[in-house]
Amino acid sequence: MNASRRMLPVCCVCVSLCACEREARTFPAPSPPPVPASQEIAAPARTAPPASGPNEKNAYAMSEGKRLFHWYNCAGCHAEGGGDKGPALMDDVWIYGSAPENIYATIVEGRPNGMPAFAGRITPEQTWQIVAYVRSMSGLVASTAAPGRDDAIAAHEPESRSERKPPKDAAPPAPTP
Amino acid sequence: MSALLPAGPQAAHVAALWDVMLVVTGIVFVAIVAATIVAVARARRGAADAPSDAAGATAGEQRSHRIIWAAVLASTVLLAGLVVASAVTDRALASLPTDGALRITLTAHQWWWEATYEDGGVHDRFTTANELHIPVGRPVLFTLAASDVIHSLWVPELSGKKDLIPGRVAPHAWRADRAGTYRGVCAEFCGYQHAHMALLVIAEAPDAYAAWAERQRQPAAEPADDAAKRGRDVFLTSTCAMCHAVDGTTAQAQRAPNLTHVASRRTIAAGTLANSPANRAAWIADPQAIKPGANMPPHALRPEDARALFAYVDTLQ
Amino acid sequence: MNDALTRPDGAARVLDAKGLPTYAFGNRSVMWWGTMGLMAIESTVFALAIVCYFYLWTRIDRWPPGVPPPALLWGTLNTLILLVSVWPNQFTKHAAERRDLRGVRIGIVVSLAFAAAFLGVRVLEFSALGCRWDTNAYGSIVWLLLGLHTTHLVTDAYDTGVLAVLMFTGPLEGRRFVDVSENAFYWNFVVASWLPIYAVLYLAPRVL
Amino acid sequence: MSVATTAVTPPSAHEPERGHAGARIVNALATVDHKRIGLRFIVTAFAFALAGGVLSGLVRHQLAAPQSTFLGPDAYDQIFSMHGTTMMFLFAVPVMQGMALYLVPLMVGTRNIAFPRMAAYAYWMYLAGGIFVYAGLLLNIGPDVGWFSYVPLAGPQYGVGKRSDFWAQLITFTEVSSLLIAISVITTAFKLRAPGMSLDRIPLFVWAMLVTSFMIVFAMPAVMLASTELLLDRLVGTHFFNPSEGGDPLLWQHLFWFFGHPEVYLIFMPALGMMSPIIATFSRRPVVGYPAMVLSLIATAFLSFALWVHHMFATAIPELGKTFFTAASMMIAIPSAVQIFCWIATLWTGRVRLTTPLLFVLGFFVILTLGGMTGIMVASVPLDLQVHDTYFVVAHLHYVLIGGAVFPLLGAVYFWFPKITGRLLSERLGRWHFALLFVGINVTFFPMHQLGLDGMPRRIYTYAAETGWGPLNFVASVGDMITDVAMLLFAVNVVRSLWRGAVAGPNPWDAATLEWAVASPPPSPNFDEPPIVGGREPLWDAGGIAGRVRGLAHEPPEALVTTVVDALPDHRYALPQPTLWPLVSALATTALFVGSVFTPWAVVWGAVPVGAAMTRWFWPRRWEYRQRIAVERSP
Repeated sequence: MNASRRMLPVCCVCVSLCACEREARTFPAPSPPPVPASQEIAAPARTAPPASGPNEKNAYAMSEGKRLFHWYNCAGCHAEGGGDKGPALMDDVWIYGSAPENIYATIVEGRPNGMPAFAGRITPEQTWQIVAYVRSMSGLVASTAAPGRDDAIAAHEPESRSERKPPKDAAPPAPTP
Repeated sequence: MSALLPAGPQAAHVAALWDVMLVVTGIVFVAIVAATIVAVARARRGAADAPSDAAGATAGEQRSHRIIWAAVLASTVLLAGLVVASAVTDRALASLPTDGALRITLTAHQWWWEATYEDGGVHDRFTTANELHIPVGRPVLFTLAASDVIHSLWVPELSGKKDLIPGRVAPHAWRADRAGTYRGVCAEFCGYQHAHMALLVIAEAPDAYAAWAERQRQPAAEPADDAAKRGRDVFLTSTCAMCHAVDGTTAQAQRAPNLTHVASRRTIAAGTLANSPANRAAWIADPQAIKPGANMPPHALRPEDARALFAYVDTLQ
Repeated sequence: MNDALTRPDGAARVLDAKGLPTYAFGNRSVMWWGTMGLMAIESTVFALAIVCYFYLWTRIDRWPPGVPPPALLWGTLNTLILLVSVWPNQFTKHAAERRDLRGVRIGIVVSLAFAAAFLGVRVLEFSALGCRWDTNAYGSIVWLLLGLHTTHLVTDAYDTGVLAVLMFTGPLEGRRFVDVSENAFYWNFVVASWLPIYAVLYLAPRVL
Repeated sequence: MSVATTAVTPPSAHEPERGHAGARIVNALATVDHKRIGLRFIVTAFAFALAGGVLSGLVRHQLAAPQSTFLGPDAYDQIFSMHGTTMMFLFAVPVMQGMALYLVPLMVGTRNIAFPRMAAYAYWMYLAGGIFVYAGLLLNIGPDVGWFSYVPLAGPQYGVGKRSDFWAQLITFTEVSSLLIAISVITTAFKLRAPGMSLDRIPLFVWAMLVTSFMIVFAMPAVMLASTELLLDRLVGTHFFNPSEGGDPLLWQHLFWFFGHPEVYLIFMPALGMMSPIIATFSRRPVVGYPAMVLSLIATAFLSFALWVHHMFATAIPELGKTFFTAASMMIAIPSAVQIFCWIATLWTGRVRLTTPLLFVLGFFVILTLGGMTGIMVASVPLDLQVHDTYFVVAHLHYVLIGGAVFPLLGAVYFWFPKITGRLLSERLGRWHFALLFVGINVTFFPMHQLGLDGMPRRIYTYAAETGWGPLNFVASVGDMITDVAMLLFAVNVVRSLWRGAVAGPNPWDAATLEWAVASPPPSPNFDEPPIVGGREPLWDAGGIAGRVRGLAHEPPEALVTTVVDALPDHRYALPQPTLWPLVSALATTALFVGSVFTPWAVVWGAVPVGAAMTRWFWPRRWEYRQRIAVERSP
């Protein structure tokens, strides 16, 4: 009996922990300017990617990430994740790695063959939110926190329903001359 | 801001109906409360153990029944009258003449209003946000749509509210007969900043409206001094251009309010702050402090870039 | 009528309940009213779901949108099975009211067989709907209607199964026969409630 | 679950004996006595009302002054949504059903509710639902889109996280509970009445609860269907409310309000049922126009299903349709008017004794009538377009709900407290409670009419100073504090009277209905020898109690089943015995509901333990079977 008496508070704490993480609404505070003064304006900011944001389990962050994915027209090249000019994001093939830091670097610094650098154009918090959403497209995040369907034409199953696709890191294609 | 100080025919009809309703229901309320008080006051005080005359005098019973029937009949007649009054007001509201109306497509977003004026030809169209100038005496015909959740347009002095529902387009018409600034609100709970989603309607003389509209149609003026020029470059190369549009520049994103003439508006952030350089700077620096949950992130600019940006925004008259 | 209970001389009357039976069939029994309550609730749910179906129909000009109407084969076959299943069901009901245990046992086993049949066909029905629940609003309401009725088929089959086991093994008393009779009454409701759903799902898109 | 399998030796039908603590707990968990379950409903509902009151205190504190930073938007949204959800689903309906569970069997002269085990299951489901949603609130998963949770804000795209799922699942919990109680009350009122209690001798409280139960049976399914569709939209990607794929956000509003308006009437109806016995008792005469009262209840019930679109006047619905609903919304005032006139006539021609229950009834006459007047105003389409979703409507709904339901309920608590506990509540504290509450309610909610007309929309977490809404909001917040003091007085009165209240005999008020014919608190099988009823006021009429029914066994406890119209004796019905299985089934169902919020497969796998528990609940036990077979007589 005492085993279950100890178990009860433990599982209450872990339930509340994961619930708190999933449900927290953190509205971004102004962050200090990352770029030293001497740099001229438009140069892409060489920023060391901070540790992965807590977004993997946070529903609000991924929901914002999904909104920004459409607001910043990522769908223009990646479609709804199925891929178009840009590579597919909901499959298991990752050209530059599937870890949050890799995706963060891809967004901030851009990639050859057309991926623009969004440094300075998307704030770090928003970038982490987009990273979390991109990972949720292939089921790499907690499904209870992943976003549901959109009030839009259903392009694919909601992210919360997509099963986990273990990422295969393929070699990056040779840059075209 | 009161539904009882109408500045247009629509609100006036309803204010008239309100007076009728207030009088009729007031009389009925006083009558019922008075009847209750008198009934309790005059009824013979029953001692605790007084035996109950269950049978009750039949004569008195008949009289009670007749009085009750009379009262019910009176209530029914009054209610029928109120239904007629309501229907008459409804008809009056529906018969607002809308020929020569000013057409505006109003789209509600999470937590601001986008207005596209379709007054005249296609090239006369212009888009503004959170502030409507309308000519006095000329009807305004809205086409209401919502881009995300359900909102509700309500300017008490001008007209009753109308919901903006995603997936539907609803017509709505009113007319301002008195010049003035009328504050409207979103009346349907729509998320974190439902409280700060106001709308300013400025009814002014037709020529003043025409001048304003003409100014709105012009693209943004070329910034004069170099601080403003540098500010424009900052605007175009940082987070601002990802969502905002300024006509006459390459920034054409439609996700956030059109800023071509933002400095000329009376308020910013959907009626939350009075429009002044200081308020604009405070809002741009940290919008989440003023409207927590709004979709505008705080900027990550260096202080001198920020100052240049503020200087540029000041030129967007 | 109720004055018959008060004696003319007004003296306090004593009613000896010892002589009264301890169970009864049909709407005399309390169980009937409980079952009727559940049926009222479920028929309201079915009716409202059908109203949703037609409400969504008004929102779209071409119905069903982008998918063919459900294939007629399995739905119609299942309707026949359900209708025929009323026969063993009624047989069980009358046997129960006669408290004929052997008749009840035979009837209830045959009813279970029918239950297995229509549950099996129902699985095929789902596959022949021609759309998924998340294809569009039409797919959602079709799956909801069929799912709701299927839940009732499953619970009804399960109840009949439990009663069958009880009839063969459990302690038997009068009120158990009342339970069998009420279960048959509920079974008829499940069949009856399928008819409008069948008409809405299978016939309406073709006919209206 | 080792505890459950040990065969529970049945406590004697009378007071559970004072065994050691463990046995008493098991008896408490296994009880099927309608009085204990009813009392649990009432006490739990008042506990949730306290929680809802605390939440309303936070709301009023936040709105007391402009630009207050006491609460952010996220916290405020959860608090006002939980206030509404708690008061509507966790307080109003359950407390009325608790009163019905307690009083209806006593008033119709039978020994227990028709399906007592189902009532026990319903209580556990209600309790589990309340704990589930309040655990959510504490874990930051409280519903945050209002008590009617409009889509698409509550939809999968804008309703972030699991908050709207918790709200929708709470609906499933509370609706299952109230539907089952409704069926029990209907069956009791129709089939278990004392012999001689024909339809025209049923007490008005029982009529009110009967009509309320029918409204529940036909209204609640609408919200269950709506919340199921919302859960499916959010979890498995269906498109009921997705405008881009053929769905429609207005479908939610139609479904919800088709339930929503009958919901507020089925909260108001039991209060009408409580008013009649109080007025009759303290006017020393029966209520005038019994048939008119009963027909008004039935008319209100039918009309309440034809009004729901008056919540949607501001949406894009054809104008002609709205005018029909204006007419229907105004016509429903007539049956209520009939009842109010009959009550006033009763007071007029009776000998009035001003006790606390009657004071609360008089409070009803003032506050409900004012709420009814504003109700007639918002029934009119053009006027509603000006005041819909503003604080004018907040004032109207609080006047009608507090004046129409809470005042009669508090009057009923003062009236039946002696019957339930055997001790009278203090009259002095009662009068202070009434006076402070009457003032507090009016000071809190009357200014809101003006705020609404001044343009203050509903559900705003703050407002600017220049809107001019500050002073009246401050007055409302002060009124809320007065209300808190009043309810504190009520709590003191209840707690103090449990020990030091004057001992009340079987009939302290010399009332007329059968529950006053038994001791206070009533023994477990209510009536050793159920009465034969000879008149509409059994304890007042000369031949009121025309005889006794003997021969109903105690082991197993039996009730007399009578015919529906004339209550002629029909057969004996062995009442179900105490058992833990309803509790076990409720736990299994709770696991299924909570699991289905996180994964749809929980519905499939959760059904197995639920099916097993309910089969075990149904399966007859040897000692019960032996008892019943001994006394069995076939028809």
